[in-house]
Amino acid sequence: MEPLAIITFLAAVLAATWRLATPFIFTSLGEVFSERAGVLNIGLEGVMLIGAFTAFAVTFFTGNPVWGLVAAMTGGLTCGLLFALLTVSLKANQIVVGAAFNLVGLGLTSFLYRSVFSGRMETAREYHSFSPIEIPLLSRLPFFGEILFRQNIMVYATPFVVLAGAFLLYRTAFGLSVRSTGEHPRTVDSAGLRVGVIRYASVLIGCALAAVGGAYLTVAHTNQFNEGITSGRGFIALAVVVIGRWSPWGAFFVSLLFGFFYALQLRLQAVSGITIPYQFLQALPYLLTLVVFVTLRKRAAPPSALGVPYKSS
Amino acid sequence: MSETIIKLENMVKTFSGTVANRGVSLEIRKGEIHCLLGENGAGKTVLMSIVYGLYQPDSGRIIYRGEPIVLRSPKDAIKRGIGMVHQHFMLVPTLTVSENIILGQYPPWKILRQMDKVETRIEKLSREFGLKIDPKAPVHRLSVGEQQRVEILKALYQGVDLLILDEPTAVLTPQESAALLHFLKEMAGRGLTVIFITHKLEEVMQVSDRVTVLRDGRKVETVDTAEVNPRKLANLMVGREVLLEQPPKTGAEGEEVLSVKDLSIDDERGLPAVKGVSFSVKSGEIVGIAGVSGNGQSELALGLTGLASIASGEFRLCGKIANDLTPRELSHLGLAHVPEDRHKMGVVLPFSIAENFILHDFDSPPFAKNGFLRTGTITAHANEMVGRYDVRLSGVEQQIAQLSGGNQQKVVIARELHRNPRLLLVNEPTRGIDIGATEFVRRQIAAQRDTGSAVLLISSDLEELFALSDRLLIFYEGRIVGETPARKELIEEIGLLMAGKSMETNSVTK
Amino acid sequence: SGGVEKKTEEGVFKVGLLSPGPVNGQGWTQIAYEALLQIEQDLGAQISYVEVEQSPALFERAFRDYASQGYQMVLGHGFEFQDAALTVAKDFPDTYFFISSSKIHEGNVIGVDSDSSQPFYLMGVVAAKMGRGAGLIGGVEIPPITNAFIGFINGVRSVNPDFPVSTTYLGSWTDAAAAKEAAFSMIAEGADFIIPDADAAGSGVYQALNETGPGYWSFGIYNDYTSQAPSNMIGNYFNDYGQGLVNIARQVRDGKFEVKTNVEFGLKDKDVIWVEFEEGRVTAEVLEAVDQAVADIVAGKIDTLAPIK
Amino acid sequence: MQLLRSIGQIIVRPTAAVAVALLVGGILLIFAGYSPLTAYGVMWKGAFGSMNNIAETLLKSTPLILIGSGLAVAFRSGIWNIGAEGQLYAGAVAATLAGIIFTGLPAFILVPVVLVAGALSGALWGGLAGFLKVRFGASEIVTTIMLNFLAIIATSFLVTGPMIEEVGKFPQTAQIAEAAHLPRILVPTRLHVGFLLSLGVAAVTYLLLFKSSRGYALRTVGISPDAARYAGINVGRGLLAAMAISGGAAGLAGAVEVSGLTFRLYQGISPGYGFDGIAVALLANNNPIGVIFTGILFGALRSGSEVMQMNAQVPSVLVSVIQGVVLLSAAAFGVFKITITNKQNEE
Ligand SMILES: Nc1ncnc2c1ncn2[C@@H]1O[C@H](COP(=O)(O)OP(=O)(O)OP(=O)(O)O)[C@@H](O)[C@H]1O
Ligand SMILES: Nc1ncnc2c1ncn2[C@@H]1O[C@H](COP(=O)(O)OP(=O)(O)OP(=O)(O)O)[C@@H](O)[C@H]1O
Ligand SMILES: [Mg+2]
Ligand SMILES: [Mg+2]
Repeated sequence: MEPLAIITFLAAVLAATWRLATPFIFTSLGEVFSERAGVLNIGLEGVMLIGAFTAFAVTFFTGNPVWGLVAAMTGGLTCGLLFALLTVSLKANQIVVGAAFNLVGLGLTSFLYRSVFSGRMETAREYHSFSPIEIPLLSRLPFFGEILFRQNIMVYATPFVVLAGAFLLYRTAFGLSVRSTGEHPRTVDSAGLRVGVIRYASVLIGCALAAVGGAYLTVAHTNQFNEGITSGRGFIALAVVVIGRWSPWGAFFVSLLFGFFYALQLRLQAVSGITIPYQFLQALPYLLTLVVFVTLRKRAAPPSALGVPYKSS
Repeated sequence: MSETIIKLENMVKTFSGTVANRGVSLEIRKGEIHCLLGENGAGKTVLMSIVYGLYQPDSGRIIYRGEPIVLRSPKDAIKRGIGMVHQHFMLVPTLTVSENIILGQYPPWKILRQMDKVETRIEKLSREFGLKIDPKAPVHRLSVGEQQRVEILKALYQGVDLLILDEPTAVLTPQESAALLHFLKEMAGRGLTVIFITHKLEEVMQVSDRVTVLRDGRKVETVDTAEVNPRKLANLMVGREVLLEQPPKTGAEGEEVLSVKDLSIDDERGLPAVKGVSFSVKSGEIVGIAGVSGNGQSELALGLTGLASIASGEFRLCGKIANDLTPRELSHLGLAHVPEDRHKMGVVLPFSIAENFILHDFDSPPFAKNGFLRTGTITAHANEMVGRYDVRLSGVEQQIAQLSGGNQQKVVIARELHRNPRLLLVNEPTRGIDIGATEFVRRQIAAQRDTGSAVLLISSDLEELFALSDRLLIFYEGRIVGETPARKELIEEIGLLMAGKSMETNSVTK
Repeated sequence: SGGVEKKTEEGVFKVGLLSPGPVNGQGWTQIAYEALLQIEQDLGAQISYVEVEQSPALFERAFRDYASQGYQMVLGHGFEFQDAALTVAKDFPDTYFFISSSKIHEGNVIGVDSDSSQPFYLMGVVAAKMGRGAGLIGGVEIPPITNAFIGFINGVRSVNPDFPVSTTYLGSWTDAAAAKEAAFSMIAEGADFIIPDADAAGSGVYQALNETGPGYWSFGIYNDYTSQAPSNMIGNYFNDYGQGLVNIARQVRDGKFEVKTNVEFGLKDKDVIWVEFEEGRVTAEVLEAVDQAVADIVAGKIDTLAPIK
Repeated sequence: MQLLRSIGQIIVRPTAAVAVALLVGGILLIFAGYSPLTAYGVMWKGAFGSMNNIAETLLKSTPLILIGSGLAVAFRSGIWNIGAEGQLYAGAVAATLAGIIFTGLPAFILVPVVLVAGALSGALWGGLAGFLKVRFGASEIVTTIMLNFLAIIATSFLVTGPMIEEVGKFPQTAQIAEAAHLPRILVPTRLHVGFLLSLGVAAVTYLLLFKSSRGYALRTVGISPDAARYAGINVGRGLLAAMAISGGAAGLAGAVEVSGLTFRLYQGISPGYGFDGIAVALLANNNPIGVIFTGILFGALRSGSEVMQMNAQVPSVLVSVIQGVVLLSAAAFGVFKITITNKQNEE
């Protein structure tokens, strides 16, 4: 390809990268908080589904995606409350509860989708979602225009949300206590802070953001709900957190990395006359992410108390 | 200055089953240094944890500065100027000193923009009290002594009037301990009140104004230090006569069991920790390794037991080059190892006591037969051992986690000695355990020596080294900086060597 | 949907459906479900369906359960049900087992195939006449999809052998977001005709076109999807599988159904498969070409499934 | 003794959990306008109502018990294998290959060959994640998740490409040899020896974990790697073994599905057994004997729910909710003791 072609090719792929990465960014950022406080939530897939469904349902009835988003967060917070109640207060095994959330998330959303929308199948898919906002002039810029200035509001939001997250985690007393809780809860306890409260807060943040990540799929990236529409994104987000070394920006860039590989495979399939079996292209994101992860030079250790319920006397 | 700052009235605290405190009453005077003595499990830590608001008492009143108070959490205690330095440090290793110090000091929404302000204030404090520390350093990089300084600074930063220290000297050099005790005296002079938990009687004698002795959850007595001596205190604690000195060594030294040549070992971060040391241990002798913890002793122990790889040099066990042998092969060669941290290595906390006894031999007869565990034999063995080593427990099926540290240590000692090793490597065998247990453990080690084993004893407790060793090697920054006979009179030189004061390797002899 | 289990008295005409996925998913699984409902309406049959997920291990049992409950007609909606049907059919000679998109014809196991390659051929013709390039977005690579795409390409080639056509498989029937991005990728690759065959995920494609604006075209698949991208729909390919099955079911109910061969719906069955164009979206010339193609296909002059070289 | 205790523990609490779950499910049913009693009645009949239904229930339990037993070993050894689904696929592929290639062989040879092939390839696929952890310290949670996606995509490639059947050209492999089919044990039902095999595997893994010295070593590794090293146990080998064993069990499950039920390989041959298996193992508190019961419980819920959908038209997705709530309430009742990481909570 000659330079110009390459540039436009890249521009399109990178624009898609950002859109595809967005659900991972929200979800993994939330999980960073939860895990930094020592709570591992492998139920992200389920929480995302619940977020996706509530956002869809509310937007469908109110016709306003903003309400959908609010509803998704509420749904996420409810999940978080339940998750924290079980894993923090009742000290239940976090993997168990996470696994359960995945089951319930899929079952509940599918069941409700049918009970509530089975009649309205056709219409159910027609409501307004967040549509791309073209920033005047800027969006006309060559190369950058398409990537940076022709996205929907939730995509634009990601860097700012991550920035806020990083600030909260590294620059506030709350963040300090979160980071301490995941490493050495007893210390937090003896410093007069309430380990339980901090973990509740972090889990709530985690689930709320996961729900937003799911909602993005139904009220921003597309405007419909399908059973299991998250298609495993919750699990990828889980991996993203580890590869991103439990840091907000790490999660941000690893999400983009995965999004890039995914966009690339879709784009390569779209090139007419390509003969390699499409499954090879499909495998690309997972394979490359795995390779990147395994060959990482520096790999941070997980928070020492990750997954360990805290029993104070 | 006999005004009372805090008064405890029949404090009672029970944990599922175990009664930790059965109605303890105690008065602490403003500006005094008050020692708490007692065996493991006597209830010292729990009692103080209550004063610090970590635990809520089942019954009993706390009267602070004349008015009864309720401490729902350490926050309440800190607000009132009560600070505590815990036995197991309460520091977040991944955070910096200053982050650790301000943890919990500000409301959640507080923005920590001006860390530098905090840091200057900490520097000011550390200068004022002579507690040298770099506020920016991450805690996991600090030596144990430094970490303790951080703990104390934390209390000072919060502004304490009553400072509780739980076994603070268990991990310090004589110099560090001396410095700490001196510091405490000075602070007491300035009106700070100190409650000081320890197992070391001479410290009590040195520093305290009064002593309270606890025995299984009850107060035995509070006495003016001036009116007692160590033996008296020991009897109060244990409730019987204790021999503080070891019986003289019997039996002669034999052939070389362990010989170490130019041995170098790296720590887990890959930095050199042991730098070309050479020495040997003969059968029938106890060689003590003295040094501030963190000068390569731990790595030496790991290296000699096959748990860390040898960077260069070699060591022979019973004449066989052992550099690349696995822990298993080494123990078959006759090595037994009492590790430094029993909770991390020595025992498997969720396992039963019986299961812990077979940690090395779980797959060899008599405990295993063609691949299967023989529960009967295992239980029988455990019962015999706990009997012989007088481990206090309710049953060998009980989780070892529920035993006191002292009793956990007895299990480890029993397990290792039972192997009747050619070389016995013991690392901090009595750290944090009480006199009764200590006496017992030391006897066992000496006895093992007398039956002809070679013993390498690593300890940061000079008393212990003097009590047990035949000769001492002093470690400083991974090197042996001196060899001395194990005689108390030499404590000055030894202390200096441990602190790296005199660099040239010299043999002190008289 | 009433939750009460209907009594199974004698003489009730009972029809069961094995659905390979959520019955409310768009496209493939939905047409079978709607067919079932239509049979209930038109013939007053007692109907029942079961979603057997993508788990062939369960098919045999489902067939057996229906048959042993005296269902006269059971539809396995997908070629993958064939094995199981053949195994069970032996034991239940009185039950007809219909298998969607299969060409089987063995005793009481009959393949029912609606040949999508024919309508897709027509779309190919239109695309090649009107557009610059075409993109096909499939859910998973299975015969119903691949055949449809072969038909499309044959249609294209019949007009312009060099007309670029690219194909993308999502590996999912539900991931609308991926479908949408796939569509964007194709647009970026220069395609202006983008046609999904990916069930629920498919409408992601319509959204992509809707956002991109006029000048990019698609067809509704199996149903009318004009509303999802009003300015981009050239037309809709309707597949009234229900009507087709009703016709069969009526014969079965009246005992008039005798098996000559497997059932294959095509453009010849005008009440089952047809294509409608939106007003004024295609020129008379194109319409003419399409009608010609229809005539030739029905007359068997064109093999829409001719192997692509 | 320990066996009795564990069985008791396994039966009582989960029963209560199931009750709660059915209650929640019932509320949903009412909300959606179904009659819970009818629905559950049908569900019960569907699971246990007849010899055939019981057989079908056990058929569904079989892969769950196999996978659950394996995962119990992994989880007890402190390695979080989320990849049973992928390992099942790996097993199914290898088993199918064996069943297609070695057609000549007599049943008493071919059947074992097929099963071993499945177990081996599952063990390798799982072992890969174990290797990556031991060699590179790569978290198994990440690697097994990725390997799941890869195994499923690879299968899709094989059945649409190299391994696609000759006739029909449907994306599925040819049928495996008659001689590779597992013998049925309850004719006319489809119940096959795979079920007995799963019981056997559960028993063996139980003995391995709690009665053998190898199991002692694995459990030590799971609780405290440091103590394990000190005890002369090779931690790396332990983790590898644990991953290989759990992967092998999952692979065996794949082989059993192919040689017992489907007789060929399709895309999506598993409806998520690998993930249900995690729940099954955890619900049994990682005790293989308990896994037998929890496996049958989950199998019954699944097979009952299909009949419920068939005869009461209740969407079978409801079963996921019920299964999930079973886990949640079990968790709430404090069934689960072990913590996730190797670390103990410092005193
Ligand atoms: N969190 C706890 N849960 C249950 N029992 C406890 C707990 N903490 C202490 N105990 C029990 O209370 C008793 C007193 O413990 P405490 O820590 O006060 O002893 P101690 O005097 O500090 O011993 P040491 O000298 O070893 O520190 C012990 O028998 C111990 O088993
Ligand atoms: N949750 C608990 N259940 C039972 N006993 C406990 C618990 N927590 C602490 N203990 C016991 O309380 C006693 C005092 O605790 P502490 O931490 O002082 O241990 P220790 O006896 O001093 O030994 P070490 O100093 O090595 O920890 C110990 O015996 C410890 O085992
Ligand atoms: Mg204590
Ligand atoms: Mg202690």
